[in-house]
Amino acid sequence: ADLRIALQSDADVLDPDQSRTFVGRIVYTSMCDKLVDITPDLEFTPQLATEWTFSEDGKQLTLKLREDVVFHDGTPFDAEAVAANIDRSQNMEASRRKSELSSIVGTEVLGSHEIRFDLASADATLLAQLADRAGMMVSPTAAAEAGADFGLNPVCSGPYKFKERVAQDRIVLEKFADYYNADEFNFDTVTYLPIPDTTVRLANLQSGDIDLIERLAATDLEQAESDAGIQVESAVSLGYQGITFNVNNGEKGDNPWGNDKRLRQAFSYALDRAAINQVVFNGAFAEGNQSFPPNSPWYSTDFPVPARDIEKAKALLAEAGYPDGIDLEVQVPNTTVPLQLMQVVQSMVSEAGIRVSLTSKEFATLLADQSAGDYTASQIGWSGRVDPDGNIHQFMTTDGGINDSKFSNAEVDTLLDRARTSNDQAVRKESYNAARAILNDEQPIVYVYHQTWIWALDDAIKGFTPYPDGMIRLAGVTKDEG
Amino acid sequence: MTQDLILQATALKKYFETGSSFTGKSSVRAVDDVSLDIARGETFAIVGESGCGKSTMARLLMRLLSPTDGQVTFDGQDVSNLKGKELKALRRDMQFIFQDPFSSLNPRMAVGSLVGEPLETHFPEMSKQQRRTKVAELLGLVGLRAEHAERYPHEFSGGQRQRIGIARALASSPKLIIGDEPVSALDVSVQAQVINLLSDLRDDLGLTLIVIAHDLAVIRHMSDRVAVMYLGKIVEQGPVDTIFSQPRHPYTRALLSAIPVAEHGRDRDRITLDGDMPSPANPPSGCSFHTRCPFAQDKCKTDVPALRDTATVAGHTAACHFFDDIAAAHPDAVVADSRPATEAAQSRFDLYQDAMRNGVTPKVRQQQ
Amino acid sequence: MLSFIMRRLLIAIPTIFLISIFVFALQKLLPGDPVLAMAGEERDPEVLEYLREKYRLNDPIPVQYFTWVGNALRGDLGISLRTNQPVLELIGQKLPVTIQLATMAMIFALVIGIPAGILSAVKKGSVTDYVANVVALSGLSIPNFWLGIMLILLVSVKWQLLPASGYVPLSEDPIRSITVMLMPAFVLGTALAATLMRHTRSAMLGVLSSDYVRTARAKGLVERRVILKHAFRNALAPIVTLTALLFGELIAGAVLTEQIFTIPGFGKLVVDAVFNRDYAVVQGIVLVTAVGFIVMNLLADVAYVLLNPRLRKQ
Amino acid sequence: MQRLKLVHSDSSPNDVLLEVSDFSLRFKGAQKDLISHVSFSVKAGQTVCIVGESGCGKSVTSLAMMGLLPEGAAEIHGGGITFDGRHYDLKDQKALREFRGSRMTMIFQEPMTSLNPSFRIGDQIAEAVQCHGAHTAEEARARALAMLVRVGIPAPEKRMREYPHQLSGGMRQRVMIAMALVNDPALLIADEPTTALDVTIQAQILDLIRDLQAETNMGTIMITHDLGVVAEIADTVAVMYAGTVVEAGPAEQIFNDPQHPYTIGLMSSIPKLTGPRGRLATVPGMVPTAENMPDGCRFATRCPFAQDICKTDPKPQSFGNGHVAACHFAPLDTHFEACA
Amino acid sequence: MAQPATPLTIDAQSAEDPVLSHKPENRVWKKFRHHRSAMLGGILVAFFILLAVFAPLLPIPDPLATDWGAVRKAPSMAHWLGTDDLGRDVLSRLIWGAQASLLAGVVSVAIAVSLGVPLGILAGYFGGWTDAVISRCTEALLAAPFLILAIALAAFLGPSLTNAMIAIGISATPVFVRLTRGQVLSVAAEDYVDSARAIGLPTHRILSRYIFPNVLPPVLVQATLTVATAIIAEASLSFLGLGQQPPAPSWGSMLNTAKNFLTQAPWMALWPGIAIFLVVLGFNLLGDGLRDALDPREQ
Ligand SMILES: Nc1ncnc2c1ncn2[C@@H]1O[C@H](COP(=O)(O)OP(=O)(O)OP(=O)(O)O)[C@@H](O)[C@H]1O
Ligand SMILES: Nc1ncnc2c1ncn2[C@@H]1O[C@H](COP(=O)(O)OP(=O)(O)OP(=O)(O)O)[C@@H](O)[C@H]1O
Ligand SMILES: [Mg+2]
Ligand SMILES: [Mg+2]
Ligand code: NI
Repeated sequence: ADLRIALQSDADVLDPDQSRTFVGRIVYTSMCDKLVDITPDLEFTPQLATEWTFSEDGKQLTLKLREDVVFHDGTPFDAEAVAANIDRSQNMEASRRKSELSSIVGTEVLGSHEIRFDLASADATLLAQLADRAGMMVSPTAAAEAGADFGLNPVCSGPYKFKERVAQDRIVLEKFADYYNADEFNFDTVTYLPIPDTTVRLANLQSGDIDLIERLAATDLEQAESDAGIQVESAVSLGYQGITFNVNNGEKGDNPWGNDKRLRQAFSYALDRAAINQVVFNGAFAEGNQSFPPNSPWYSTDFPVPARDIEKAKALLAEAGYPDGIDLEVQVPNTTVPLQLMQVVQSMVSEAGIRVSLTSKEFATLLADQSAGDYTASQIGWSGRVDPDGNIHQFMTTDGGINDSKFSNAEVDTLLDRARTSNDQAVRKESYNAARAILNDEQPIVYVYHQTWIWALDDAIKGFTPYPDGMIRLAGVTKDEG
Repeated sequence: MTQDLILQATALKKYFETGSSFTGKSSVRAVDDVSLDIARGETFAIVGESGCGKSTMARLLMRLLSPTDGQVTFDGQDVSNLKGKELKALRRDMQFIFQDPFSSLNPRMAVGSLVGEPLETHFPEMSKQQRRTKVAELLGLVGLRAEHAERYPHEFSGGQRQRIGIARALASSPKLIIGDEPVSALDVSVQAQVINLLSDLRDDLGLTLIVIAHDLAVIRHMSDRVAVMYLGKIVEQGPVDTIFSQPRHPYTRALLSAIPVAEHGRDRDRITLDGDMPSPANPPSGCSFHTRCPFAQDKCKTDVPALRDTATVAGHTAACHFFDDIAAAHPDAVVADSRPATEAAQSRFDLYQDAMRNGVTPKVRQQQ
Repeated sequence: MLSFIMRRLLIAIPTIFLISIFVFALQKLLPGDPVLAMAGEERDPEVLEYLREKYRLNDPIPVQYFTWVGNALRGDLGISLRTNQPVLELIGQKLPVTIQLATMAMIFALVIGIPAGILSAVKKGSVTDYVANVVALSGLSIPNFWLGIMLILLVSVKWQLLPASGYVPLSEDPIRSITVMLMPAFVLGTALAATLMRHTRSAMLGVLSSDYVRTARAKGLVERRVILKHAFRNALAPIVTLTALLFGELIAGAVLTEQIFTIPGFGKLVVDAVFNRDYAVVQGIVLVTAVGFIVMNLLADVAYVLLNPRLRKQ
Repeated sequence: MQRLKLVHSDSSPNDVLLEVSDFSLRFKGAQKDLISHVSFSVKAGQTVCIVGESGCGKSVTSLAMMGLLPEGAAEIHGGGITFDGRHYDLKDQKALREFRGSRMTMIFQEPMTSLNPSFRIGDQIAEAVQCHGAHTAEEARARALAMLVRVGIPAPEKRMREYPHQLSGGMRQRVMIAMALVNDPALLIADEPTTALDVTIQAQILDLIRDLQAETNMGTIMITHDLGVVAEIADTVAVMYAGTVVEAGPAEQIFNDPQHPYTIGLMSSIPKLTGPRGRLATVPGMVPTAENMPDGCRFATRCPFAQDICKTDPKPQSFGNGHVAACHFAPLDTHFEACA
Repeated sequence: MAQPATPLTIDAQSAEDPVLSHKPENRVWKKFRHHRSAMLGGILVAFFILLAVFAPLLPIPDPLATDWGAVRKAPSMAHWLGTDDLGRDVLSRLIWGAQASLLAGVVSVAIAVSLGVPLGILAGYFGGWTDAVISRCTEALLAAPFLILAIALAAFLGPSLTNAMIAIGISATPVFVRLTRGQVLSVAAEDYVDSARAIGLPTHRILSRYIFPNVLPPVLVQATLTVATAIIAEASLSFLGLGQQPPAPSWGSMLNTAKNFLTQAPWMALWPGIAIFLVVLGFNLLGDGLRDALDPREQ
């Protein structure tokens, strides 16, 4: 049987080392196994590695590998293959995984199915990276042969192997008979189709052309739930959406909003996050004020989602010298949800005297302007990572790669670095909480909400489990025929 | 000729390419080596078989077509490379009356603007009101009414459209008008009015006229000299009376003999031309008329006759190898004298003329 | 005629050059960094630099252009920055789809638009005329997405008559391929039909009052023949112009419709390519659409000459 | 109002081909009738010539007979036609289509615009044959070709493949003639068919029409300004002025015994082929437009004999053999005398 | 030949006609005024123009006022045409949006016509190199994706409604060029153009008085149709940062937003759709009227 899955957009290149899109990861989930996987509760669980142990100082990670695994091209999976993969991720020119694995300084094959990674320093994020694209194992023979063109015909070791791809039309995977756990996978083929329009995605599901769709629009929830032939599953995502202020990024960072944190605080107070969630997302998403969603173990309960406080916002504005209000230009990606969101925000903050003007830009322009510092405030978000570090370190540390607000605070830098290098959960948690205290005061990013992944499935599909990472895992998923 | 020449054409040729790339190219020799000298103030007529190239000739003279070969000079100037101001002056001084009155009038312009347009172009100093008056006057000249100025070409009859064309040509006060069948669609009374008008203009202002016409009576009335064309060439040329009384070329004879006369029950000695009419795409060798000429001889099939002087009067030329022999053999006039009208008719014509001149004298008291 | 066509095809070469320069320059002027768009959320500086090198984005713009031209002349249109697929292959995949969609839409448009236009011209001022005009104009004002989604909801979801999506190549399963394309072609066709209808009507009105139509009637021809043969043929010029242009536009892609019916045509490809600053893909598609427009315009020009014998002397 | 009827006294109603009775017409928006109460009839084998002032309504009348006036432009009242013994309402397009193009054909005045610019002339003529059934495409072309030969088009086979713009004015006119004659019509309406033709071809065309009349007993309505042509072929003549028939009768009587002042004026304007070439006589003044049409005799505004009584409709007076004239004073010589 | 010509003066019978003293009534205008559908179209267009102009004076809610409690509510007494996804009054947004949409529609068409028609006339009339250059440039413009053009313009001219209109206008120009050119080719072959040359009309007069009026009908049709396309295109441009920026309303962007709520809130798409339809209908009827009025053969 064929399982047809509608994705919101088309995946990019299908090479785990080169790819960068979210939908690409959805495809890999069925095609490329990783060293470790996660549970719906974000615990690590074995996939290609059956066991892993960190050395005392956290500078060595030893993995034991499954022995019954072959790649789709028949190449056996072993420690050498892992070593080759790490090498590829780190050294292939086109690799986008370099920074993710930067802590690994060497690999040591300990046995045919045992390998050790030597780290420069303790790296708490490493397992999370290995649970994602950096941990996906591709066939070393195929990779060597294809080089940078590997993505045209990817060869991994997952339950499904690549069959064909028509750009913007479909990606077809077919069942890999030699998969070690083949019995768990019940479809002969899996077809991923990009259907960008949410209404159309749902309509396709309703008409029976599609079995499963991802990212059902929150506003379509009611309709989907009322359809007897459709079931809905959801999970709060790991990411966030918010408004990034230009604090110190180039000339434009030198503006009242970048210079005076009170304005940014006022902005945050002026928001009614619950109302936003209600209006734009039918209440289906999660309100937020931190880089982690409130249901995350890393969420700092010291700073709960604030209630709206117009008076306080006004007071802060007045204190900052703007008793009559102040203008703010915000750039927004030109898609429906951000525009909707920002219009609501615009209307809300105007009550506090903040006059927002919106400039919608197509994403490439927005991104370029943002990284060049050519903006005052920008509505942007982050898709989220399993490890908390991924949601905060690169944004808030002085040298963070994606720190577009160019926020810089030595204490925050220290705290976040510490959290990154410690394998002690308690230490990490404490560091994040301490950083939050500062960031909550500074507000370089005003967090607004956390998306909820919503899947809608044909009633005949059974056994689907929602994951907070938004992936579609097909183990145990079946479809009633007839 | 030592006359004051206004227009001169030398060895004009116009070949049209016809046929598509599939059927192979061929060319129509619409005008084939024609030379003309038109004196200032004269009226020159061109007659000839339909399709012999008269309109093409006229368009060449007007520079509406560019000749394949040969040149046209107007007032001593070669018209082919005139530009800008000089071209505009040429367009003012030389006007054209189109053969097809309807297709040559812009369907989207009211007659007032159509006729006013040359005024606007050539006399920009005229005020709007002056122009309107002038347009009304011009329309009146050709027997149309001032209120016709607001109507559009499709609302007119064929003859009326033709008159619009005439008014339009007169508007810029040209020195030379080329009329391609300018009065063919007019009834005889209006035709008479236009002919009178043109001859007045000629007498008063020295207007030069080139007319193409099929109605030979009209030609006789209007023109000083006539050229007879056949298959792209001039075959005979001369003063109008001479041509009518002493035609030399056999084609001219045939033409004159075919004129219908407006007299009831009159028989005519029509010279009928037999044989297939040749096509200008494929003109016969030698004398192009030989295929239909009742007097043709072997020589005619091979040698092209040149225009040469006849013995009648100066300036009468014909292109036939044997015109002297033919004239000698057929001395009688081709155009028959008019018969007098019947008595009843004539008395009424006289009465009408008289009434026009002197008003009427009722014979008896009118009864109610 | 043949030489005319040959000459035009020769001019097409510099034209395509011109267009490629134009589009190339335009793309380079666009704000937004292609590398940034491609690097993914992480924006690893090393990756950025690598990509810049790889796609020669650090070269001066003229050098970039000539590199591209050089490769293009050798039949290499580059690879998609986004999917690493060769552009030529992408085009090869999309072109048949696009042409099929365009053709079907055009057929719909012609079949609906022209008869409606003729009818409303012939019956000018009648109820038929009004109804035809109102329908045509609503066809034009109804956004494609609305019509498309409504059709899907009705025809596919409610009545389950036609599949909502799922393009199948013509070569694989012609019947299914055409069935799947019916709705999108119809949606695209309606707007075009409206345009054609209005133009047909106007042109026919101009011709119907002409003398030669009167002559045709005088011959005793049945009215249908008078209208279809004598009048229509002379009214064709603007219709031909538009058909050619509209077909060209269809080849350039119909984003919304393709998106709604998930048809893998040029429209979606080019939009994604532009948004991702996938230069090679944009250039490649522009090249194809340019050829499309040139050919269509050439056909239109040939048609003018065929339709109007008076133009043949040139 | 005047009802001028033009029928030969010896005519039996049976061989009357076309009868127009009391036909009036006005253009939309006009106050007065442009064509007023026109009646005439044509017999099989007979030629009726209509002459008259340019713009007096000859073409409009003949177009109306064929039902070819632009739709909605004019309103027709009164009358109708009887053709082939059947009465037709001129507003009934469908009925008129029965005989149009086959039994009754027309040569239009404007040969350039009346030919379809985008079809070869051979096809245009052949189509006229073919659309009336009974002929294959081959036969139709053969007939078309034969007709082109008969109208004297040189190299007819080649010309068949040409487009109207490639022909000279006279050739286009002959194409129109061929198109009208190719179906052996019972009635031919020819609107100035020979204006663009030289006299030799004109003679040939007139012969052709005469031949066809002899062969098929075709009736002909000929509109022309060339009174020479009228003299040559007309059986009867109708003189029109400003939308009315002012005089009608056998050709001989019209030429030799003209009664209406307009006819007389017209005849005196004819340029002569021989004799002195003086200034031409004219009918001075202009035709009134439909809006300013006088009551009574429409010629009164230009008539040198006009009197008060002319403000009333003149009764048609008969002069034998169907010769009638609508003038209060006909015959003129009984009412007026020349000045001494 | 250099001597000045004097106007011909021959007294004619009719110079003193009364017709001369009264100014001829403009027939086109008269016909236009009496044209049923033109008047209907005029009323429609005028209605929307008045709406656009007087929007600030009308007793309607603030088009920007959001109401979190009344999100996507169906038409009711409180909100005649319902509310949108942010609880704004659709009627009010429709009225306030008229201005941007009408401007986008009319001005961009005006730009396209005033660029395209002259170019088309030049290309068609002069042929040769002029034609080659203009036609090739047209092809270049046609082949360049609208999106790129628009983004580039947005970046260089800056975001404003005017620039959106320029972008739409430019991208709509090629159609007018092609359409005009095609028409000119056949018109220029007409006899009356020769007659104009014979009269000595300067080329620009021939172009403006002989060619232009005779190529107008298809241009009129296309222009009135393009109004619809332009109104809708404005929305896609506002998404690119050109044109009307949210939350300011325009019909196109209202439609665009409505796209996501077609099933839950169909009225959000319905009203702007109807408004666009009516405006386009209005313009088309006007165009028909103008066409008929300009065609002397039309009764
Ligand atoms: N569409 C129209 N609208 C108004 N008046 C018209 C229209 N068509 C023709 N006329 C007028 O009707 C009158 C009769 O025209 P018609 O063509 O019948 O004249 P005609 O007798 O054939 O003249 P001619 O010998 O010049 O061809 C003319 O005065 C003309 O101006
Ligand atoms: N555009 C053209 N293309 C091809 N042949 C043409 C063209 N124009 C005229 N001809 C041909 O040139 C010849 C002369 O045509 P022209 O119009 O000059 O004749 P004409 O003497 O004016 O005849 P008429 O008295 O019938 O008007 C004809 O054989 C005609 O077919
Ligand atoms: Mg001619
Ligand atoms: Mg007439
Ligand atoms: Ni009466």
